[in-house]
Amino acid sequence: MAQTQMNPNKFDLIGAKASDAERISKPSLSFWKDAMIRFRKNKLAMLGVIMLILLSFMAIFGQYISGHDTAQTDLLNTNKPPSAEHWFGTDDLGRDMFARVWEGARISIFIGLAAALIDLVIGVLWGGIAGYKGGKVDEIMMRIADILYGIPYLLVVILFIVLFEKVNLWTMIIAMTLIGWVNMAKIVRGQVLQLKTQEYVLAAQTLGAKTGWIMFKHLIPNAMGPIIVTLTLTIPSAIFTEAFLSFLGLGISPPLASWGTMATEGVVAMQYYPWRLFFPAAFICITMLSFNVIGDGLRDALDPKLRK
Amino acid sequence: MAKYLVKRVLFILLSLFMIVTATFFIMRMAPGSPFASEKSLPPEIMENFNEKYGLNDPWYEQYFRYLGQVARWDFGPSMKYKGQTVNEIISDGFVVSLALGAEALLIAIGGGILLGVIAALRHNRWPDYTATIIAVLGISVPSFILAAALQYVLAFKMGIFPIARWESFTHTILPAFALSATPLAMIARLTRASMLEVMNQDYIKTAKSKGLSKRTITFRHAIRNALLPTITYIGLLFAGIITGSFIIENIFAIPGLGKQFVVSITNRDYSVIMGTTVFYSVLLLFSMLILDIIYGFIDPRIKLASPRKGEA
Amino acid sequence: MAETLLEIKNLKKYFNTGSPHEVRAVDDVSFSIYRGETLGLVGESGCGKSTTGRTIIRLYEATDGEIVYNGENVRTIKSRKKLSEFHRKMQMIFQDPYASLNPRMTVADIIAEGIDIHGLEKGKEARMKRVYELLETVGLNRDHATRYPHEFSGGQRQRIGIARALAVQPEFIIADEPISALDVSIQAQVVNLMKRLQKEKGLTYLFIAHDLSMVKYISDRIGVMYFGRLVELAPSDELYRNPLHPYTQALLSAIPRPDPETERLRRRKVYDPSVHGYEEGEEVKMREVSPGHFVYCSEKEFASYKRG
Amino acid sequence: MEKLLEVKDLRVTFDIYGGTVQAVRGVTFDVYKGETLAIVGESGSGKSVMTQSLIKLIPMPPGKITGGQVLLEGVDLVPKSEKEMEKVRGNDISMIFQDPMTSLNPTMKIGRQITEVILKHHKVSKEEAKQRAIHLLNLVGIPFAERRFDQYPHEFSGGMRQRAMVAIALAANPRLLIADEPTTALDVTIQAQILELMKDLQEKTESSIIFITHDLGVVANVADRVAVMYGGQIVEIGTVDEIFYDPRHPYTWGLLASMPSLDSDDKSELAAIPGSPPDLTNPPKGCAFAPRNPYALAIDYEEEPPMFQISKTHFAKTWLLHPDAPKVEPPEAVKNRLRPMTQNFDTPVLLKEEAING
Amino acid sequence: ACSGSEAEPGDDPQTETPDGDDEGTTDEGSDVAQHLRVNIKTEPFSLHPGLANDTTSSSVLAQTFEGLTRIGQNGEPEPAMAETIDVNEDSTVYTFHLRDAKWSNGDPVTADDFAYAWKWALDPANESQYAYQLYYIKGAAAANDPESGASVEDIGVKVIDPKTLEVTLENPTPYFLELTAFYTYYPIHKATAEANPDWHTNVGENYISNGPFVMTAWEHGNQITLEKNPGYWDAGAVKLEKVDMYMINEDATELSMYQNGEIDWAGDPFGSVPVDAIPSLKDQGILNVQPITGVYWYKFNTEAEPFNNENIRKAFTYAINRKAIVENITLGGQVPAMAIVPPTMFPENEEGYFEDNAVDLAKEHLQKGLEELGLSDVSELPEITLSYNTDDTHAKIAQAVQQMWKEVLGIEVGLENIEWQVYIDQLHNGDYQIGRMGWLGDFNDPINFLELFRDKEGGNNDTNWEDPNFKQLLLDSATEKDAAAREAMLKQAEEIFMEQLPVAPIYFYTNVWLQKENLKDVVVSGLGDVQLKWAYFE
Ligand SMILES: Nc1ncnc2c1ncn2[C@@H]1O[C@H](COP(=O)(O)OP(=O)(O)OP(=O)(O)O)[C@@H](O)[C@H]1O
Ligand SMILES: Nc1ncnc2c1ncn2[C@@H]1O[C@H](COP(=O)(O)OP(=O)(O)OP(=O)(O)O)[C@@H](O)[C@H]1O
Ligand SMILES: [Mg+2]
Ligand SMILES: [Mg+2]
Repeated sequence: MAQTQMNPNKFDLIGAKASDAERISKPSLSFWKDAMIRFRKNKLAMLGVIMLILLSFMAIFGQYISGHDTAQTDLLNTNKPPSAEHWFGTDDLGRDMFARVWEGARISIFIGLAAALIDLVIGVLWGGIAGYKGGKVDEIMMRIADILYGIPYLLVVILFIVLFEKVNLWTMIIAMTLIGWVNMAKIVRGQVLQLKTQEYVLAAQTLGAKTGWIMFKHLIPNAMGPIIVTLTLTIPSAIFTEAFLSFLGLGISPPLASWGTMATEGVVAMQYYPWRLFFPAAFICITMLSFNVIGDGLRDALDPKLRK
Repeated sequence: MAKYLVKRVLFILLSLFMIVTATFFIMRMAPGSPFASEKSLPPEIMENFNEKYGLNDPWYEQYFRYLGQVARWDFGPSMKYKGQTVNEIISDGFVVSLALGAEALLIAIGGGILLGVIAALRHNRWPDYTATIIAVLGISVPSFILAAALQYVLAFKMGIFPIARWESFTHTILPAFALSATPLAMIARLTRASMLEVMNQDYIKTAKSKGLSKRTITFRHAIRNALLPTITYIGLLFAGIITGSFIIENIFAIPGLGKQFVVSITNRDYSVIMGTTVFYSVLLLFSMLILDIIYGFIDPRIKLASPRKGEA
Repeated sequence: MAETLLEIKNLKKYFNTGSPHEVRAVDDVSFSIYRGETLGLVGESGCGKSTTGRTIIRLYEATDGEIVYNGENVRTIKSRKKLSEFHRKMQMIFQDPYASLNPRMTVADIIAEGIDIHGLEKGKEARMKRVYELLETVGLNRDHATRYPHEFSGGQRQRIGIARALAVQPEFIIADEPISALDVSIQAQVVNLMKRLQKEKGLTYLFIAHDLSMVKYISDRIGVMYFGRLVELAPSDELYRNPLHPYTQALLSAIPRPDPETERLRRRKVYDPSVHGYEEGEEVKMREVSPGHFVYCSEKEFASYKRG
Repeated sequence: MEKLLEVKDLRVTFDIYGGTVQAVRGVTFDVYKGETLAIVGESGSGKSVMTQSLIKLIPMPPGKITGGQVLLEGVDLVPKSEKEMEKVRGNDISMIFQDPMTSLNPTMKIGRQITEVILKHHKVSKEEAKQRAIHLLNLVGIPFAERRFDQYPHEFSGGMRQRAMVAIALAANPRLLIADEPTTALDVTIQAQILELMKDLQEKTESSIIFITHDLGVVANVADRVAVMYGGQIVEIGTVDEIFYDPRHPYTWGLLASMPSLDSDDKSELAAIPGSPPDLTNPPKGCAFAPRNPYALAIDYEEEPPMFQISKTHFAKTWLLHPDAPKVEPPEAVKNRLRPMTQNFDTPVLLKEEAING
Repeated sequence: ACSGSEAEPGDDPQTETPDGDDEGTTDEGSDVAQHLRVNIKTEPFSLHPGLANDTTSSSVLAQTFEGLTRIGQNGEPEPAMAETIDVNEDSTVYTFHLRDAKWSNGDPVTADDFAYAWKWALDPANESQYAYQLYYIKGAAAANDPESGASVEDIGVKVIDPKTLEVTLENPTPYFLELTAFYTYYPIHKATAEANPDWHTNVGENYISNGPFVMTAWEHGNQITLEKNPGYWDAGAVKLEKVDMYMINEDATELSMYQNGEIDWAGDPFGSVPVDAIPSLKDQGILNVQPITGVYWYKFNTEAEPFNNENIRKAFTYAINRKAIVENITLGGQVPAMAIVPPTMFPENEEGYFEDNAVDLAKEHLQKGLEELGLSDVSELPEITLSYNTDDTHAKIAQAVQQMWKEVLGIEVGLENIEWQVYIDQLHNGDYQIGRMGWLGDFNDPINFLELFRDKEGGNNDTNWEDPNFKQLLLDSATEKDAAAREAMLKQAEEIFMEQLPVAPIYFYTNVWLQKENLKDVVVSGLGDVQLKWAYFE
């Protein structure tokens, strides 16, 4: 290859191209952009996102689409199979299942989101402070968390639901988050323990940064991956717990209906009016599935080990 | 080691004390009475009950008496089931739940690890996708729907299994399977993730460079290390799978502790509720302890003397 | 010599005090650093070099001893203002170019961290101007300000770390193995930069490393640590020409030279702590063998060192 | 000398998001029996990938050997199946990795980690294997080997772990030992011990060693021959003296010049190599080193330089050796090193790709 | 007593002579296994007759024990442990002459065993929840009250000799012989019980009973097994060899098991049939429906706004379309209730006191009511909540009714479901506005339904409603000996009640069940309890 005719000025000494030496040719990629790119490659997770977007859209607008009121009973049209009039059929009070499924979506997803958010706030603060402060503070805070961890989760939820005379959305959410946050706190603490010895945290300390600065600038942003993953898994677990409580008869009051209460009623009717189980159950599954695959996808996308 | 155990047990006792206290006061505050009945009872009869269960004493007396009872591992009589003690109810129910739980646990652990390992070894090939789909489905289908569906299809329509009840081994198959679905899926996912991680470790490269076969590497080097995170989950699962069996026990009419607990809640049978809560907590706390000890055996790096190190 | 900038007196840092795992990471170490000089600190891994540095900059609370900076005992500073000033005067450059930059922050934010914490520049523009200046000082260009650490090579990252330290206009910098993790070819970039900065800004360095050739090149004086103690302290040429402490000798003899012929001839000495044969009650301390050359020794050894 | 290993035009790529990393871009060299070949080069230049692909240890996918041959005593390893490779690994060629902390299985006793290699490749009883392992542990200088045999890696110090790694690598008497930065994580004193140990063992077992490092001091200490890698290619290869006393490639110059000398008190500025390593997803046209090369010629930006032979054993891949190239002075620090090499050809000879290292 | 939740007692009494089905011996040779499997849903609270207080316990005890009387196949009480019964002039003293019956351990059943059992239940130390079932006996109420200082020894029960028991009542009680068939009145084997206070907690040699069956297995929470009692005095009439009682909580599971042949009976009164299954079962023509003496109603708290207003109550009551509810929601052949005493007692109540779904009337009354309250519009009404205890059917009815009220009256009513044990408390404390409840007759007499509302403070009134005329009529009826006159008085009382409507009746209960075709002669009384004494498989 070198045997092409030699143009003498080809051998001029021109030296390093200084400007090239420090050039970065690739486009700038923030951590999040980079993670997004990797996330988007995960087809299953993207499918989950699309499903969730659809579900959220339907949760907001779905109940108005069919033109039936969610609470409108029609005793002459009970338990009708899906038809042009009632796309998902009717329930045992003749209500339009389509409208109700989306009303249920609203409630179930709301419970999931609210529980997850509360877990997030308490868990991140608790775990963050314990992990960062270390020593006695950590000891005490984590002992408290350990004690809560020592109580079976469902038991506590049930006990607290029982404590409130009336079950509504909020009592249910409170019961779920009462010890639900411990998990988040543990994860955040573990992360913070690792992160706080990182040299960039030390660097901030030598710059005289205060605790709050370090927490919000360094620790929490870097723990965000596991936090988000935990979050995406908390949501389906809250939806699941709600369904479970409904099954035990501790669910929210009619005429409000969540997917959990509808599926619970549906289970009984399964043999005779399968659509009453099928729709809520299918949407529970799809939602859980979506959150789970998104969680997995995020875990992969956010995992620094897979980077570079 | 001995010192560590003493420390852990002391902490368990402290936790229990808190749990007992919390439960006690929650139950004090909870509305509804176990004696309330449709026919309102003459006040004198209500009075008898309150007297008998000491509900008229000042709260602190009741509280300390209860602490004493728990210390003696005697949860007193059931408030609803005349003549049965809470201890009897718990032990009757627990035997059944334990059997069911153990069976489900075996299925979950065996199946989950198998699935997880296969998925990891065939990463991004069809066995991986299949295993992943099974795992995701297992997590996505609520157990009561799964249980009802299994019951309907396999027992009712096809008649392969009995529909419900706790009699022979065939009666246990469906509930154990339904109960194990979620944990199985979780274990499969965990195992897969940690297998993948372990397979990327330097020491696996070392093992490969020794010329070991893929099988040897997987079984001798990878699985043991990959199981460490799974074991943490299994420890929590042990107590969880028993509490999680409320629904399964209900659907399959199995006289286990989970069902007892739910019944006691609806009955407001306070002594049973408290007893069961304490019992479950003991179970969970000790299973976490045992887990840590097992962990110490499997992972030689973990010295039991420093309990906080192991977690993250 | 010039004025003393920093004086360390009997500094001790023990970890896990009171537990069976007590580690005496730094055990009764005393030395001074003069304004404008570079003091090198060498020793094998785990001998307490980093701990010394971190204790001086107050990342660790000293167990005992005094750290006198500019005539003021740093350990007793209480006033916020003083503390903040201290944090600006003394800065640190870290070992791991991958761990010392927060992966979720842009280079501009990393460099400006000290500026933000201390509110040194008013307004966005002034801040960015300063960032650009700093980037140029360390040989990077403006375009890099919006990029993320993972887009840089190790040497570039290390220079970003230096820029961050420079942002608060420190007078004293502790460099904890700033080049150990870098390629040979890149090490020179960083060392040259540090030397240049020292000249331009009159900086004082505590340069920690275990690569003795680099330490010798950059330092005016060198201290050798062994198991938490300073065993020898001397001007750098003196130390290489005339190592007295047997550990220093062993250390020097173990370094492979990039010269095949020397290597073929080099004989390694092995340090055996029992050669000292210290007797019960014998006072072992730092003694000045020749002007500026201190050795940790007993009276007897002192005598023989002086002779030899 | 007899050739043990011949590597011919080896090419390795990794498929990653956004492109293909050309980690090894046509590497050719030989390893003779009983010699130590050191490979130096900066981080990311492909040292590990190249050596690991010799026994196909790179993860495949995403890695792929896209071309070339690896002849072990004339037998090409590239087309071999995984199963067949099992017989080669550990037995013919074994490997020591950089980080002794992570290269040992934390949950398996040291002894077993050694005996499993022996049992895999030799027909011996467990007891014999154990005796052999203990012997090896003694050999690599681990005291109380019997007791250590039953300990776990975490009970070993870093230096001891690296010794254990050496013992594992030597367990099956391999003919070629690849040591990938075996001492980078260690202290100089321990490094010196490990280096002495390896030289010692090499003498006893007459095996060949490929020694990867970026510490030129270590190279000077252990190597018989040295290969310098840059950007996935070998840019210069020769005997240790040739590389240290008569380097020809500007990158080698840069390396040698950037280190201060311990033995001189010269405090003038170091000759740093400016800039950062090339991006191998997008290898530059021409010479990969050109953008950082103060001696770059115009053609360096256009055309990849060919290999020139300077002596029977010395090769360099730079246009500077072309007869038309201007004569340039190496940096001061390098000039001080230069010595006349008696075996050198009169003028560098341009080589056809395949013929390197005849 | 009661209303369809967990905790319901069943009970009754009566008299009769053994009759018609003594022919039993004929089918002895048939090869059908006389083995009945039923579902009793839950663990019985207690199998001590003095402690039991629920239908589940009753379904077991009714087979294993026997009182002085037993409700016969025709629904009337017939002599059982008693061979003959003498009643005095004013129906206040009953003398029971026991037959030669044996306990399951062979000991004879004596008058002492009855006296012991009753006194045991009344002894406050024993905390019998149903001791009040014995309050008809002279001095019983006082004896049960620890404050009164009265002794159980002083009650009107006298053991004349081992075979003769004399019982003196507080008031003439026309239905007393129905009561003596109720489980609180069962005898207890005195010697064993005294020696062994825990005799009743488990199966075994201490669990001694005197009924047609003996309990041979009791796995708590799982299953109870009964076997024919060979020593039973009327053993010839008993054909079932074995009865397995399973405890399966889920209706759907119960039904599936029935359909799969794993049990022989599904639904009331042991278990229940899932409502969703009813239409299909009806279509298959295998559903059995039988009215029972019970009524489902919504109680108004007549002291809480706005239900202190009679017209408002009327408006809410009339606006309900009961037919729609029973035909589309409950589905079990229930009868719309426009009265409170079930038609099994007052047949004319099938019609009731007003028209079902009287929309216009409801609106009229609403208008009137609003005026009386000084409100111009329904929007000015206070917030109204309908409470019910957690249960699918209750929830459905509540939602349907909510909708009806909204449509007819234009009033938005909130719903609130509360768990039974809490709900009951709240209702008894008057802590509600509209509350679902129901009542199942304790014995076969209208008084049982009317009496509830006699006193404002009456434990089961809950509505805080009281009316002097109503009260007087009930008091008078207690001493009225002429049955027809008494009935007229009660009828009149009901009229008063229905005029003021402190409750809105919804429907009269039915029992709905499936049973194996070849299962015969399971006797379910109008009160809803069940006897297997005569049951057999063909
Ligand atoms: N936070 C800590 N807790 C407990 N021990 C510590 C801690 N930090 C350091 N040590 C111990 O103190 C000793 C000195 O550690 P240090 O990091 O100062 O060594 P070093 O000389 O910097 O070593 P290296 O060259 O590896 O960086 C070591 O034995 C180390 O294990
Ligand atoms: N699994 C992989 N996937 C993608 N790219 C890889 C992979 N392994 C190595 N590479 C790339 O191959 C190139 C060569 O890497 P290699 O590890 O061989 O460098 P090295 O010379 O050993 O460096 P060091 O001195 O840091 O060990 C690098 O650009 C690296 O990013
Ligand atoms: Mg250090
Ligand atoms: Mg490498």
